Amino acid sequence: MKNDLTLRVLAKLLIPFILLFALYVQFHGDFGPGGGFQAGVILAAAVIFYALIFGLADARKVVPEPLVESMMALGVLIYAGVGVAGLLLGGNFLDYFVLDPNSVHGQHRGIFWVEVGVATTVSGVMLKIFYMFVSRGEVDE
Amino acid sequence: MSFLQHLPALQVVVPLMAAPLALLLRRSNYAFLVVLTATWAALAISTGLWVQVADSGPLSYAIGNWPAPWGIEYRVDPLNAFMLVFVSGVAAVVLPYSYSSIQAEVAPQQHYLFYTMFALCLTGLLGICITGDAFNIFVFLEISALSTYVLIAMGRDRRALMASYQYLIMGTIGATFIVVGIGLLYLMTGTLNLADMGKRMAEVQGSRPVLAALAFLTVGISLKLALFPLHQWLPNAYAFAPSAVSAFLAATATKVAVYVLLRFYFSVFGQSQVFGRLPMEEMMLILALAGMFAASVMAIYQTNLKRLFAYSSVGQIGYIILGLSFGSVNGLTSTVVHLVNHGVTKGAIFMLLGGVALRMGGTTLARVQGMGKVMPWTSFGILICGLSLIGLPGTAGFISKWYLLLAALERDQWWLVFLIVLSSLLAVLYVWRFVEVAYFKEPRQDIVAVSEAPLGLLLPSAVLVVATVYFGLDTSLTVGSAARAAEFLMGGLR
Amino acid sequence: MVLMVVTVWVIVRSRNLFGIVILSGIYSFLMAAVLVAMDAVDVAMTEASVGAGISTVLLLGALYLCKGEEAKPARQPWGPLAISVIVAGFLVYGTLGLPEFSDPNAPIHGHVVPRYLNDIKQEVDVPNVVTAVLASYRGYDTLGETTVVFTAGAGVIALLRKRRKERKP
Amino acid sequence: MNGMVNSMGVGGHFTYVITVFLMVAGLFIVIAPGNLIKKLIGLGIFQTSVYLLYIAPGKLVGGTAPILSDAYTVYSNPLPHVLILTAIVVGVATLALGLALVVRIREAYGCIEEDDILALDAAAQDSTPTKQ
Repeated sequence: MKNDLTLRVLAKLLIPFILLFALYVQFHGDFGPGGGFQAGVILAAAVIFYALIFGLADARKVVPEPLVESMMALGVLIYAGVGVAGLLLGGNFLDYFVLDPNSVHGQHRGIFWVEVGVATTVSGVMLKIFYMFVSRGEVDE
Repeated sequence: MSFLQHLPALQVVVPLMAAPLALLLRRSNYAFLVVLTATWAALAISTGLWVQVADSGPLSYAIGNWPAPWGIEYRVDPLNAFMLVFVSGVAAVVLPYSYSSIQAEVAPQQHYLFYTMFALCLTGLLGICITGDAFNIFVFLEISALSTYVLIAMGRDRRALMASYQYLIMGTIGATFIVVGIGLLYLMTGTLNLADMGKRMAEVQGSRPVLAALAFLTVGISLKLALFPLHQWLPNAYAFAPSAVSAFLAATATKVAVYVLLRFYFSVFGQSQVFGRLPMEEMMLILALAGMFAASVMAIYQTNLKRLFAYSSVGQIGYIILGLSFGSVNGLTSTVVHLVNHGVTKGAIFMLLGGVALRMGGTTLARVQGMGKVMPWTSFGILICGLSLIGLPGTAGFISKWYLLLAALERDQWWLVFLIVLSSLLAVLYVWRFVEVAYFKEPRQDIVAVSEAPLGLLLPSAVLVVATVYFGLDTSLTVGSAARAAEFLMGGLR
Repeated sequence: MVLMVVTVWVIVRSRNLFGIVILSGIYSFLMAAVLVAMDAVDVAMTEASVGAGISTVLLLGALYLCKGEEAKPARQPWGPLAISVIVAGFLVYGTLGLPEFSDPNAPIHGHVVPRYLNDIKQEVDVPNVVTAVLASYRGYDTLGETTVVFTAGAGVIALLRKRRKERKP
Repeated sequence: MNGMVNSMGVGGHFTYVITVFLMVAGLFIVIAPGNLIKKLIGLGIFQTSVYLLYIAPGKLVGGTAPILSDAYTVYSNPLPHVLILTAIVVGVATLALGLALVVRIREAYGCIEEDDILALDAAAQDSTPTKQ
């Protein structure tokens, strides 16, 4: 499968669109269905797709494991960080009203960053789990 | 002032943020320091909250500044303030212990993951205790549960894996039952806030979905707290987990589940509904007694000390539920006191057993022969805690049994008094199994050279052993808080 | 929904693990379809991607690692069957007292939720109410949820990372 | 989808009946002793069926998905959707962890049948002293 030219070209063409779709789901979540979690899943799926076609080693080069592991942690920290920012600006924990002089804009800003945090953790975890399962198989063979 | 105002949020957020930080740092020493700081900070915060509540009554904290039924509310009252201090206190003692104990039990490259999981488990348990929102309980329950499965699976024996799997299955069934219960309550009341639910309960009191919700929550939580006969996951989980994990779980996990049960019974359903509409009282009484006797008998027949004391835990949970089933202030006081006293005692035992496993290569009765000679301090500690399990005066266990007996006497149920005393005799038997082997047998030839457990293990364990004795002598802290909590629970509903 | 019942029935009876995995994927798709019919588009989207997507991939991966093909038939299913039936009894008992399907006067439509639907424009101004409630009103739950995902990720690392020394049986 | 039409016609509790059946079937798979992977799938079905219990009562006939626009006035209840989103995520997290455990169990025991593993454990306990 790794050497199938058609597949490789197709994948090269498709993956940017999948990534674009993930971004769309991420940022369009305010207006239609979707949000950080779904976007994170799609993002991870794009990389998994890449790994299936080009092999795990290539995927690891594009998205190295330490990066994936850090993403897992960073997402949670971003989310909790938004909460702490609310605290520092004089509000309650996870208080988005104080993030901007205009409280509605504050809400938008809060939701935006929170969703970024969710997407980061989710895509990191999904990818990591995929890597772990695959590399476990390599030992067995 | 503003800082103190945010303590409820910080209580959970500090350990929550420590977990990803520990993962990012990767170096086990840094991870340990981060989690240690967070754990001790959590203890300081919970103490602060406890003082605030004692001074000025229950606190409420609106997360995201959304008022209660719309947003998620944190609510601290005498009961959960006490629970928070207890849980974070045990964590603050067990974590330094784990630094030494996992050196031998967990592969070095896993250490930072161990600390990450420990922080998450603590986050989950604290989150369950402090939240005033039904669904939020479920979310944090899962955080603590998932991290617990991993912690158990880190044990060296391959049976740890199977124990963890079985706990995962049972735990998830329990959690799903709880979700069904919460869902039914939500459908009937339209709210997820516990206090709001309690208020709106009046309109739907005694309706079928509410009673079904009561049943589902009871079964789900009983799975989590290992009420006999839903305890099957517990002995293996405690026996094969790394010793720091056994100690932390034995001291806190089932106790927090009991707290959730109390919360739902008294703050949401209301006492009259729980004990009036269904034969709940009788059912809990029977299960509690069955647990006390069956599990104690099982404990007597174990050949491994860890399993012996794990079964003893199931039996002791019987006492806790027995107190609850009385539905009186004294009964509840004994429940809450025994939560803490038993938690401290069992935590100490499992920590000491960790030292035993390290030095003597196992905790089977055959292996620990003559332990009193080669590890005098450790043996003495276990002996004291054993006496507390029996309920000898001067130990913490006596205090809880005393209130339990008072509660039974209030109702003139002499046969119950008799049964409680009888079950204590069973405890004498299983503790005697340990004493006999440790003090009246010669050490095995191959392990004569064994020395006392390292200080890193011994000192933290000693803290809990001393606490076991201290809580048996000076009861103002434990019984005082527990009585206040019990009165609060009963008074809140009349 | 009837199709879902059929699918689950086959899963209960079947012993072929590969088949079961595929069927559970189909089950998730059916579930997603039902959820769309019930206006839960966000949930449906997640269920389709998670239930039919990720879960199936994970299950296939695990199946490959375990090389298990056939599940043995359960030996004595009567005890569990009895428990299941008792649970069913409780559920039927409970659900019979619930408000009728699509009853606008049910408590869940009258309490709490109206504020989300009515005031969201002034307070948050995000058209997708689910997103607003998820990320703002009940944002703390979502922080917990993210932490659950993180826990699972870190847990899988802890369980599956290769070790220098193999575990002794 | 045909079932959905029925559910509105047959009466208010059809969805609940289906939910109960799915739940109980899932629960049965989980608690009956058997293959470890199959049990996890059963656990998934058990959890998934709960989604219906939450979502179905939130639906209002004639209502629409809770995405505000000027064209509609009746929306289905968004709160259960939020809760179930969380529940789905928790479910998949549990599944991932469970499968990782199964993989490890398979490596340690060489099989993934509950009965066989318990038999192996019992045998080990009889022959050699428990090694901690």
